[in-house]
Amino acid sequence: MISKVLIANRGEIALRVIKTCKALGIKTVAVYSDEDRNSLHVKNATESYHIGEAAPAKSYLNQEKILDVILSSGADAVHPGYGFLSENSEFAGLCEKNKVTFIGPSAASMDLCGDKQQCKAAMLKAKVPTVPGSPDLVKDADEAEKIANEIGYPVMLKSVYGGGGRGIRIVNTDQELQGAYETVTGESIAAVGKSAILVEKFLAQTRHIEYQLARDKHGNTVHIFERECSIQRRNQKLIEQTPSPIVDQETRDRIGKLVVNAAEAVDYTNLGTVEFLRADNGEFYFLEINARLQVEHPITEFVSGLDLVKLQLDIANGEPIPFKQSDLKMNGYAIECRINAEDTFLDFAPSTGPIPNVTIPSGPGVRCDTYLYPGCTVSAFYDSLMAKLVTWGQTFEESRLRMLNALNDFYIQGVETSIPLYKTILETEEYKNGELSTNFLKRFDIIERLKEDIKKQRKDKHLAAIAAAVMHSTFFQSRVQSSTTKNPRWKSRMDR
Amino acid sequence: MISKVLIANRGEIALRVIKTCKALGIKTVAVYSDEDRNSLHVKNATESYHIGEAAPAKSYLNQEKILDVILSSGADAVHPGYGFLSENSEFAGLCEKNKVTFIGPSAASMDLCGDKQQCKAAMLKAKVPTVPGSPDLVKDADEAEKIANEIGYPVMLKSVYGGGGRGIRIVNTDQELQGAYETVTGESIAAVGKSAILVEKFLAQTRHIEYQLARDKHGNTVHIFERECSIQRRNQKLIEQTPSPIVDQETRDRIGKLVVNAAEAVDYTNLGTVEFLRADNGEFYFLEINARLQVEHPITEFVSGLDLVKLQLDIANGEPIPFKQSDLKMNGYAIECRINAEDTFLDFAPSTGPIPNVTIPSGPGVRCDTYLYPGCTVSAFYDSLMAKLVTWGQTFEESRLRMLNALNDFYIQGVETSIPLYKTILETEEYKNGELSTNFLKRFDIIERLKEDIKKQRKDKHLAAIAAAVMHSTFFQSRVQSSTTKNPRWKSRMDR
Amino acid sequence: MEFKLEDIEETFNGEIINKISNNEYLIKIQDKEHHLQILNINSRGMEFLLDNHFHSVNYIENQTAEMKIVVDGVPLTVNMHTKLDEIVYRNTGGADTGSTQINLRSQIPGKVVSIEVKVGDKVKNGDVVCVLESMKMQVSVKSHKDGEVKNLKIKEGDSVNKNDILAEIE
Amino acid sequence: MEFKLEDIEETFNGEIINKISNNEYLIKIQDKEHHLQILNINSRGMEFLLDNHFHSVNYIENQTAEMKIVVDGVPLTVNMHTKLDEIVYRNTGGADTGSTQINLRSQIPGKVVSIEVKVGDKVKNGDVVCVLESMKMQVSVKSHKDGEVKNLKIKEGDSVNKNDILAEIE
Repeated sequence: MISKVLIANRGEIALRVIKTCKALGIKTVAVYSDEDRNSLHVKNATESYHIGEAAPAKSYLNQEKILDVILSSGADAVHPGYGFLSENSEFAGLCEKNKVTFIGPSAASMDLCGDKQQCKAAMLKAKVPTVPGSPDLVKDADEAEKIANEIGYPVMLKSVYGGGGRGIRIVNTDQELQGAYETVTGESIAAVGKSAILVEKFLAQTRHIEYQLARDKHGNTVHIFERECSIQRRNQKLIEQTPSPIVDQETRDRIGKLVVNAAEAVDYTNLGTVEFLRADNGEFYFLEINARLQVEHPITEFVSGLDLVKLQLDIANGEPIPFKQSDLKMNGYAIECRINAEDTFLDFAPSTGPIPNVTIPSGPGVRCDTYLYPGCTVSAFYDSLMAKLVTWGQTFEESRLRMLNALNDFYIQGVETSIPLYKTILETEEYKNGELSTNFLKRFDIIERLKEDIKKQRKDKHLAAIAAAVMHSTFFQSRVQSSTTKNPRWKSRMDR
Repeated sequence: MISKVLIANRGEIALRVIKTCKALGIKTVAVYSDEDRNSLHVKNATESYHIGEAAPAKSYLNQEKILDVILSSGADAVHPGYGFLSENSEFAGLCEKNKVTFIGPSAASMDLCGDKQQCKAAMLKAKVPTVPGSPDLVKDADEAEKIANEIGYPVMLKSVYGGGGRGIRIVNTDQELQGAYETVTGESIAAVGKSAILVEKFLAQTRHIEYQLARDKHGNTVHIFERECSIQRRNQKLIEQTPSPIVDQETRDRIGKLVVNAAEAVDYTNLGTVEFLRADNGEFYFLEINARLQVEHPITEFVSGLDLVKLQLDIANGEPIPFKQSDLKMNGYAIECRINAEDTFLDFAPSTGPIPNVTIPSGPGVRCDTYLYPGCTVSAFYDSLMAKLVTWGQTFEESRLRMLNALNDFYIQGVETSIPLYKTILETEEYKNGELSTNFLKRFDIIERLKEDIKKQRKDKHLAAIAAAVMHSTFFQSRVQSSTTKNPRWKSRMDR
Repeated sequence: MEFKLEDIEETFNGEIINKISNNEYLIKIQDKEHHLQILNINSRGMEFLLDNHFHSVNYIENQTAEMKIVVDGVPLTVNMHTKLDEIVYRNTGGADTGSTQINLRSQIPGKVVSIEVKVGDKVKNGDVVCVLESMKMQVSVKSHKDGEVKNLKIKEGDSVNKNDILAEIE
Repeated sequence: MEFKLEDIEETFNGEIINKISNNEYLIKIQDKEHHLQILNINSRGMEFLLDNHFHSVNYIENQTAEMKIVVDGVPLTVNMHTKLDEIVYRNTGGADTGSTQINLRSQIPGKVVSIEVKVGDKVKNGDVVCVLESMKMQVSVKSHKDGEVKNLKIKEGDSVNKNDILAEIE
């Protein structure tokens, strides 16, 4: 039985894990960098250990140092959270070697999930559809053409050494293929001196839909419904919701069975997420398995009633999952907005610094997981996620309205946030109608619409602004007058 | 359709009502007294109007002033919250007369609920059991003895002019009755110059169990399960939970039917609560109908998934209740602790003043309805309820552990609170086992056990206290030394 | 006093017209009266009810002519002294009859946004010669006399200092 | 330095024995070493890790001998200078040999908690004569010489001032 968990993480997820452990009477060990000296996870854990400098490589990614703390604190388990070492199989192996329970899959299973080609092969074997394409590198343009004809145009030619849009071409016909093949080869050789090309079906407008997965050490596997995470920027999720507006019960069950197959194919244990791309034609294609607790797990907690961190601990303890697939019933609708410290208008550049004041929203159906408190600091060393605002409703509309309300109540002083962006998105007809896709922001001109919204807000506030200026300039004049002002009470009120 | 609601209340319930109205796009009008100038409900409402001095009679109970604001703001409905004017049928009538929707029952129904004798008569007619006793005043000791023999000893002799324990005697035998009758009569005459005596069955160890009731203007009636509110001090609820540990589904349905009968018997509309005493022998006796939204409504929201304020608005709009009794399924367990500003050891005397700092708990399954914010003030003019801490769990144990955890995370600087008391209660075996009764505190020596817990806490903190004293005295010495201290860095750190 | 807001063309007239009680004022903005109730005030900001609507204002930066504020979380810039046009006009000698001065000088530093006349144009006292941007406001520089534009010393985009000659008008 | 806590009989010895780094100290309490890491400090309070356990302390009231603090939300009183017994003993002339002084005087103001001797008892230098409560601490007043208790000037519950005579010992 796990009795003391070291949390190899920081921020909101460290606090999230501490909450469940505390409620279960399990001791917690926090680790912290120089930068996190005044962070809440340090205060809320049973014990806290300093592990190094601010840079992640010198602290939260420092496996040896964290192992030292595991051993000196007597922790018998490690929760990796997400990010940092959470999908590092070397670290999972290190824990295994030191007889410390790593709360997650085995190192071997994690390795398999992390190797895209191997994982894809395992999925094909388990009859989990992946994006159609060449099973391996193609040797020349002719082979590429042959495969393109098998899977149907449009296709993508991708150099495995490419990235950031370079070494990728979308091809619509046989005629275009030869030239595109040469271009991609050339770009790749120019960039890295070599080329190796894959052919893959091009999917124009996709949705990101993922399934929560749980598998115990006895081989019992369940899925805990889907989450739709299509609203993204630069491949990073912004808004997640469950259920997905385009997943009906038949689809949920059908894809859910694939999820169970996928988990078995890689001998997965504990909680994980199977990500799919859903094409416009309704097909689901396996993307990858995230071998950790996901940022967006609270929406699944809301509709399932489960405490997923507790489930992780139970599975890590070797207990069988205490329910069957058929016991799980989806209850209501949940939405999560990731409240990031970033400037939407500067291409989502991080915005960091001290937070003199913050008001955290609350109310029926509202949950906010955050590390913020008045007087804290948003550090430039770590990711921009400050808070996860999650709302639940009996209907989608109720969850949406509660989210809008909570976004309005959320006040964070000191940094730019993604809150205004989310208010704009949640008010669009497209969002209300569930017209989601991974290119949602671009497709519906969201940034432009946000600018309009802000302009409109400014206009709405003009009377209040003038009134404030009138009062302030009166005050300002009285300040520059002599000290024997006509209205001493007013002055003292202003100065206090 | 209601489009603008005046909230004739303050504190957490005003904020609670504003939240639902905002989410539904309904405008809100707040009213505030001098004392509440800086209260959150003033800031969060669409419009806010000053209505007078701090004393309730001069503000929140001032019907004319509130009506003025209703008319000048153009509000088309009034939400009375709880307390203040919420069960004042005169005010409800005033609203009706001015064609403003009063969100609650009709003045006539409220009148009937408020008149104990009439209401009891209506219940007896509707076959809702009330505490056995004389249907009316008894004329002499002989009649009292006759009734006592009918309903069986022990009985209570109660002067209707009594109160606070005076003018009440418990009688166990015919022999005791004559003398007790004279004593009660004497006490009453001595106190108020007259006497009028009722006989009622004495119930030794009772539970307070109440049902949430909803009835629309079309006569559809449902109950939304029970709440057990047995843990009280001086007849004021402290901790509420749902489901009750002693109510099984058969009982829930059976008493639920009585609740529907009770609602029909007084032609109730909107949300209300039917309170019962449950005797040790398992019998339920009708106590009264609370004709308003109850403080403890959030626990019902948690297990039903309903937004009860929304349901109030829908019913007030004349809409039929959008579900049937059979649609309602209880989901999980919820507990509420009323976080009061009071000193447990001074017989729960109010503790008021500024709150320089507050940390509000959050997390999965945690909801906190509160008017607190850092820098606010707990006023001596209004009731001591600062916050309602509510937790939900799939099991009772999960909700209890989450509550303990949240109580530990709740930090309120500046006043005494009931938080330590609740921690002690929630840890007792008696509470865990559901051995609840309205005399819980006395029956299980809770105050003494709280004292022991506090003593133990003090002991647990001794090392930290000594360490703090060591550091502080070092600092203190360096302060009284000359300004050219040996360790200027240390000094400046301490002084900043 | 006059005020101008970013994004909004209109100029707003605003003043306190009555102090009702300690925290209560009647103010006038563009001929309409508004009731202002102060809930909380200090040098960094103010919380108030304007016609019973709550607003929270923080003063971020404050110069005599320009004030950066955040109203209910929305950042805004308010410009005061929007009569600059007038001030500039007067200071150049405008509205005086019979100026014999040839040089039209700038009374403020700023950037030339547009030039409204060409060399050889006939202008009258008060005609706009050019527009300068200064303190985030556009200020029209008007001719100080009737005459003909003999020379233009500026082009669009130029920065000018106070007292620089903009044009010669004879 | 010595410390005493409300509710706890023991007296605690505490001192800083090493400054490891800017915010890190090694302290000794009752012969056991503890690691103290300061996270945050100012004149009103301190947040620190003691052997890696977080504590938050607020200083509420502070006199030289008594300190009211709140540790993790729990209010406590710490008394310093718990060597008062010793101080009192010394000041009465105790531990000196051959005192000829008859009067045993109180060196501190306080309340008489208990009297340990009766008139006629034989006492030795250092025997406890009575116990006073002062500054929330119990202080034993010890005989300053060998002798017989001739007279007792106090009874339980009395308040005594500094220099009041408690007993005559001859």
